[in-house]
Amino acid sequence: MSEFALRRPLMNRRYALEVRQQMAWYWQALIIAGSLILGLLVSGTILVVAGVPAGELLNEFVILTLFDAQSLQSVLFQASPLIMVGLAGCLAFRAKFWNLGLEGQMIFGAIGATAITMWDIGSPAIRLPLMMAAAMACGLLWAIAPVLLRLKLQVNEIVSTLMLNYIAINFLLHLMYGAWKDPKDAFPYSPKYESFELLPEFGDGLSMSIPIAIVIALVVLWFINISRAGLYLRFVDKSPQVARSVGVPVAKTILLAVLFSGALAGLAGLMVAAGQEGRLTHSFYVGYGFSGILIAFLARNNPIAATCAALLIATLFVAGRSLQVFYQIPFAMVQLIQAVLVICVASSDFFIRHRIRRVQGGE
Amino acid sequence: MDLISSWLGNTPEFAVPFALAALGLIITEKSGVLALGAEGLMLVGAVCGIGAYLTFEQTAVALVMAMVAAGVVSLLFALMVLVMRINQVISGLVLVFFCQGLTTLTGTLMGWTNQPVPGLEAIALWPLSELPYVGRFFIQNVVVYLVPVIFLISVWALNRTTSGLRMRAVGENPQAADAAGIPVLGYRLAAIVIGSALIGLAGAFIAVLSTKLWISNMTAGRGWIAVALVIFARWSPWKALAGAILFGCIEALIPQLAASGIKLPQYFVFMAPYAITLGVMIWVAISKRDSSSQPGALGTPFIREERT
Amino acid sequence: MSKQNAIQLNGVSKTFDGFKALSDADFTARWGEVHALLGENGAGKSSLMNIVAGLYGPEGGSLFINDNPVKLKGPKEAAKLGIGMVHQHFKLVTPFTVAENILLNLGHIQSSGLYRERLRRVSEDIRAMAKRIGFEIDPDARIDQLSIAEQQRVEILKVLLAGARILILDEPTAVLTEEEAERLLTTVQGFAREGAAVILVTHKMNDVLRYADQVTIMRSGQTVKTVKPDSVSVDELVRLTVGESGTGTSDQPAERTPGEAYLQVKGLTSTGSHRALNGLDLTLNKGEIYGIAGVGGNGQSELANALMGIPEAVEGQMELIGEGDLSEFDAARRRSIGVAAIPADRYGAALAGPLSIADNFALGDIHSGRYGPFWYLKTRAIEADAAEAVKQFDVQGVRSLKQKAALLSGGNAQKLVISREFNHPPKLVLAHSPSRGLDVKATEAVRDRLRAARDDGAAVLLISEDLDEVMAMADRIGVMSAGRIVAEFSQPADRQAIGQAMVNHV
Amino acid sequence: EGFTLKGEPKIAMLYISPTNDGGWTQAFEEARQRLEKELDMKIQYVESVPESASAIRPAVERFIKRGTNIIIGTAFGYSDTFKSLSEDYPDVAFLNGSGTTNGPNLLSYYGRTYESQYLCGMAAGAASETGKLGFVAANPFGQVNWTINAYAMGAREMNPDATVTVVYTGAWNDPTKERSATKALIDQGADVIGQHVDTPTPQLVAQENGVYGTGHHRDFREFAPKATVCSSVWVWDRFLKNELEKIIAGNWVPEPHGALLSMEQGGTDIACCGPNIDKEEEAKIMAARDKLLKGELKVYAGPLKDQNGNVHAEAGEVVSDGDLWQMDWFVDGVITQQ
Ligand SMILES: Nc1ncnc2c1ncn2[C@@H]1O[C@H](COP(=O)(O)OP(=O)(O)OP(=O)(O)O)[C@@H](O)[C@H]1O
Ligand SMILES: Nc1ncnc2c1ncn2[C@@H]1O[C@H](COP(=O)(O)OP(=O)(O)OP(=O)(O)O)[C@@H](O)[C@H]1O
Ligand SMILES: [Mg+2]
Ligand SMILES: [Mg+2]
Repeated sequence: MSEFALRRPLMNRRYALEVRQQMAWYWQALIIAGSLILGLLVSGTILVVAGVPAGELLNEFVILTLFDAQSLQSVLFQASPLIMVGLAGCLAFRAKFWNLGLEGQMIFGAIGATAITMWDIGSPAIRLPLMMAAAMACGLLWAIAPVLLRLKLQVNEIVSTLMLNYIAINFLLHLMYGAWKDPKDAFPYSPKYESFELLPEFGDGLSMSIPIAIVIALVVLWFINISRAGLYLRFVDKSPQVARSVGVPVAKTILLAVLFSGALAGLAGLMVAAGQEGRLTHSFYVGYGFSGILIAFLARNNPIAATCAALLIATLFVAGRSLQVFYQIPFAMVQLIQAVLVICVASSDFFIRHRIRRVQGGE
Repeated sequence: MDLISSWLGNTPEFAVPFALAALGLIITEKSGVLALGAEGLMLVGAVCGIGAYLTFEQTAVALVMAMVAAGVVSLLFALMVLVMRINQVISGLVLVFFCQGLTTLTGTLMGWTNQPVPGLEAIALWPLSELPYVGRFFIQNVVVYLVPVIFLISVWALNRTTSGLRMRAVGENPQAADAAGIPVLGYRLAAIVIGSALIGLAGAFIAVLSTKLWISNMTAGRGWIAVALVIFARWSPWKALAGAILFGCIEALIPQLAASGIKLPQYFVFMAPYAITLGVMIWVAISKRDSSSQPGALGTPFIREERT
Repeated sequence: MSKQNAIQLNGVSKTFDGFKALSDADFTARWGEVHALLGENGAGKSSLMNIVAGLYGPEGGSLFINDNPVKLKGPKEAAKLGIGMVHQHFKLVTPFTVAENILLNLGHIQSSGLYRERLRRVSEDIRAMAKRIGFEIDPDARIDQLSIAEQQRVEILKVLLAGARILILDEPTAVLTEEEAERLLTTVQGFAREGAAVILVTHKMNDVLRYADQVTIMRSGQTVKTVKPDSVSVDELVRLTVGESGTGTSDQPAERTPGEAYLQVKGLTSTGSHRALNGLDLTLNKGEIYGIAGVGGNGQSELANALMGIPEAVEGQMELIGEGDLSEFDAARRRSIGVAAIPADRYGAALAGPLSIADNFALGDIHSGRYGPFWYLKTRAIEADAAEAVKQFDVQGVRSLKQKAALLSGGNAQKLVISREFNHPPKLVLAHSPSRGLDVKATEAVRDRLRAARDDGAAVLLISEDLDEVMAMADRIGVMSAGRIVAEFSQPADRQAIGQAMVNHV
Repeated sequence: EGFTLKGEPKIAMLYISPTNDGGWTQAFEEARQRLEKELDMKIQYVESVPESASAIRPAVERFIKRGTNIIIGTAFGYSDTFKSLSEDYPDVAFLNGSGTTNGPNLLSYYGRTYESQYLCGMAAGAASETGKLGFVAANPFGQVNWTINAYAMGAREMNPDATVTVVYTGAWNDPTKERSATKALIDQGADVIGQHVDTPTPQLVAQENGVYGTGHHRDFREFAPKATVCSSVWVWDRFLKNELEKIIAGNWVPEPHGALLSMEQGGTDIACCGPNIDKEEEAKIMAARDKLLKGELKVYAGPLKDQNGNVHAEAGEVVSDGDLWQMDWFVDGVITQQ
């Protein structure tokens, strides 16, 4: 045995990992903040390795992005649909439902809104509210099948929602290259929205979608923190088995949260179509689905934190464009950085929930 | 008749990536680790396969390096789920996301995008290859012929060796396995790496042998279909192989139908593989196959001193 | 020398998440003896033995095997040293066969040959060993097809075939009938006579008195004393374990006239392949406590689940007279009718450990609208009620109502459940092992609550594997065996007869 | 009256794909490199900018912020954003390849690809033994359909019985689907494969299977020398050099309806001819090219009927540009799912 120990001196000590039940909130906050900073440092290192001068990082990411009116506007412009998908993610994940179908629901939301414009439903004054309602309804409809399949037949929602994304994408292309192409030039996008079908701007070019996003964030906050559904969701999330035996309407709660999630994703679709593109295009949804999931995860499914995380990701997007423009760094870098941030923040959970203790063992 | 013959002839090329990826997932999941990262690991295998070919000009080297690369990247996943004990669903999703970014970046920075490679010669299995209708099924590259062998070896290793028994025990009841002195995390690590290497091979097959070049995100959802396949196959490798062939048939049929000039709403045809995946999942759920074939501890992390 | 020390533990301590499970415990067991380890729930018996088996790493103290100091890296090393433990909760891989489970456990023994060959050899060894110790087992049977007793035999074969010379059995008789227990203990006594060391963790004084050569008593993480069983009286043993003079059997309930029937169960049968419940009939009257006694694993949990609304595949009738069929009511509806449930598995069916005490408490009265309409949860009202209830039911260790329920100790968690369930006076109380894992004081508090409910006219169903508890509490006693009530007794009942009924029908 | 730059010209290009995509974007990249030499100035670029406002705007604004005053886009999906940018930045000149929007400082341009594809069709008809041609196309809309029809008409010029079977892949840049589409066409007996997708995959597959093909965007003999009999190639530098010089000179007046460039104006050309085309056939193709360059030959000149007998141009008439963009009909000889 001693011979063994000589060969592997590091194994002399034995460590035990144990689950920790509680940790003071300030320690938790410190650990999460620390991990976020670590994530940013790792990302910075990757960028420097990829060729961004270290001295320029701060400049590109912080000064030019956040302290420049125009860039800030870009960030906000980019942020509102991200907030929406982030909130949609929070809602579904609170109900332990892995809604990976945010993109599909976005697509259907935008299709619903565009249908209102294509068929000229309602007078100009109520057009936009109608479009919003249609977007939410269609996003919600696209979420019904997976949630019912999961509740009634235990069909894995990760796979079903993803498959529905691909179906939605092809349906969108079917419309874009078929009935809904722009009759003006037959290009694969819907006819331009009328001015009253666009999300209005206010102030200095700020889109209406920002205040809408903030209001919705507050509604979600109400839903999961103030309403009774919030209490139910906590049970469904933490101990589904107990929830069922103590009288929480588990199925209804999940259904409600997921449909709400789908509706918000639909609304995100409208925000891109009516707030950014001014029409339905064939690739408007790209990248939002994963970002929504990551935002929800970074935010620990908290709507206010999700709003902040969405702003962070939007900053990353805008700064990423700049890197692409001036350093020829592929935009995929942004995706990589997002993943790194999430890994770091997720790892912080480990230190919050566990303790490593030295115990006896070995020689 | 031409249609049937060329349809069957093209099926293996589509079926093999599904089969290999599903097998890799089954191996990982048998150890109790929920693996969702197939889409990402396939991309890693694909980009490394092409990169290695462009560097060494040896297909075999390319395939092996792709497996190694996927295995190495899977260490990150292992770190997340085994050491950090991060939720396995999130870890899988993040892995996909990470790999998409990483492979696009590598492919672009290294200039591997859109560089054609020659692939492998097809070998005819005479006299099977002379059969009417199905003959072309037996004119395939050597990796296609290796797939049944890989399956046989894997099934044998899982069910007919002590290591396989231990690995399955770890996936069913890690507490029991631990008490029996089996290194739970070690077996899980091995299962992750071996499974991921197979998934990497699936990706390399797509890039090096089938499409014969790399572009970013070229797996286009096939990794997720493999995840679904594992669920319908109820963690049985042979059923997964059958499912892979079924999906290969569907994918191979789509261009054949298009080329035959049959009028079909095109984008609905493109939906078909996904819609059928969904349909089969529902069918499996309705027909209520025994759910006990799922590894008992799938998705639950293990700590020795934790009370369960 | 045959009476050399097999195991010696000195000053062992172990902490779990800040909670000291073992502090400075000493323990010595010698070759050739059956050494009993006695102690209350939570005293640290299993923890101590898990340290010997290499599963837990101690923070301090030393371990000697055969008088040599050792430090265990893991269970494999313990097995190499000849230590084998049959755990309180079996460590078997259920979808595997007996032979596969045993093969798994032989990792430390060098072996060659093909897998099939090894499996065949193991099967032969199993048959041979089983015969030697006097029972039969099919090596190719799947674990999930075996009864609890058979599973335990597999566990014992597992450690024996792994070459264990130091045998640790953690509460082996808890799940066995008296007959089975007797056979098992005679067998292990035989091992000791052949020179092995056997450590027997148990709660049963009888086992200790009849089979043990030495007994060590543990209390709150420490070993209190080691004595020869024949040198002390039962009362003395009880006093040592509990720390005060044994409460013994409390006053037997007086004969009382039951009220009208309230719950009528007819032909309750499990629908699964394993007939845990098999045509169970039962009538429960208002104003009485009906106790269900029986050896564990005879369908008690299934019955409790079915009545409490915890998912369970059963068919049959569970009529709540005047209200309708219980099985058609979801948990929320049951609660509004006045059904209170105290499940055995507190954190599996009653309390969400990760959620706050207030959240857990709120569920009790959420549907009545007392805590606000759907769109607004009156957090203040919940907290006020919870604070009141915590005080009234004497739930200890509550630092804040926002604290996680998981942080409560077992007894206090149980009190929290009861405070919620009894928030409104219940009409029907379903209690499954309500005092399991509780200390004497908490147990008394819980029992008082149940009696008070009975006195207020509620129908109380008490399912418990602890015959003493049933005897002390119940007005009528039904004995459950093989999924049905096989005998019914009215107080004052003959304990002997009940015991007979419990084992005779297995 | 026209548009005049303030300050020194500084040019940047926005690509939709990576520069090494082998097709559309690489053609622009090659043009950019030639332009740098010819104009003797640096031209910046950024690749992989997707067709969404939230990606295009920050990229363009970053350029403008650092002094760029001529922005060249390369995707129809940039059209709307370029339009609004051109309004927000009236001092910056915008050009957008295959775009649809125009303005006082914004010009969309595209090539009459049907001219070069007509010639490729001729080459394909000449190279084919069976008269069965296959065509791998991205998505069914005007720009794509007009090349298909021209291809078929060109092929029938050389072989009146030729047919063109079309498979749409539903994507511009999906080699996996392009490969299976090409294989399926070859399986069905096609022996020359035309294409209107962005990667050289169809040519690679043609070469692997010992059949012929015609390329698009660039000279695909680089990838498949044994198979490629002809390629329709972009000659963007010819047009862009002209246009940039005009912008730099000042008083630039963009065409109000955009520039749809004929071969003569420097949109596309062909790289011809590869194997299996004899001297006589080559001469015939080159003669047609000459006529196109001189404007003597119009591909979409009447009389022109579609498969269902609907007349799209009477004799002596030419299909209008507006109708070209809308083209959703096919001439005889085209076999398609649509
Ligand atoms: N793995 C663990 N994690 C956290 N706490 C533990 C763990 N194991 C034991 N404990 C705690 O240590 C104490 C001693 O537990 P142990 O299981 O050793 O008691 P015991 O004497 O075997 O009781 P019982 O008679 O109920 O089996 C208990 O308070 C228990 O809560
Ligand atoms: N993870 C923990 N973190 C902090 N305190 C804890 C933790 N677990 C237990 N405690 C505290 O330690 C004390 C003892 O806990 P334990 O569960 O062992 O109680 P117990 O002795 O078994 O009591 P009971 O008889 O009521 O079950 C309790 O007061 C409890 O609040
Ligand atoms: Mg114990
Ligand atoms: Mg306790």
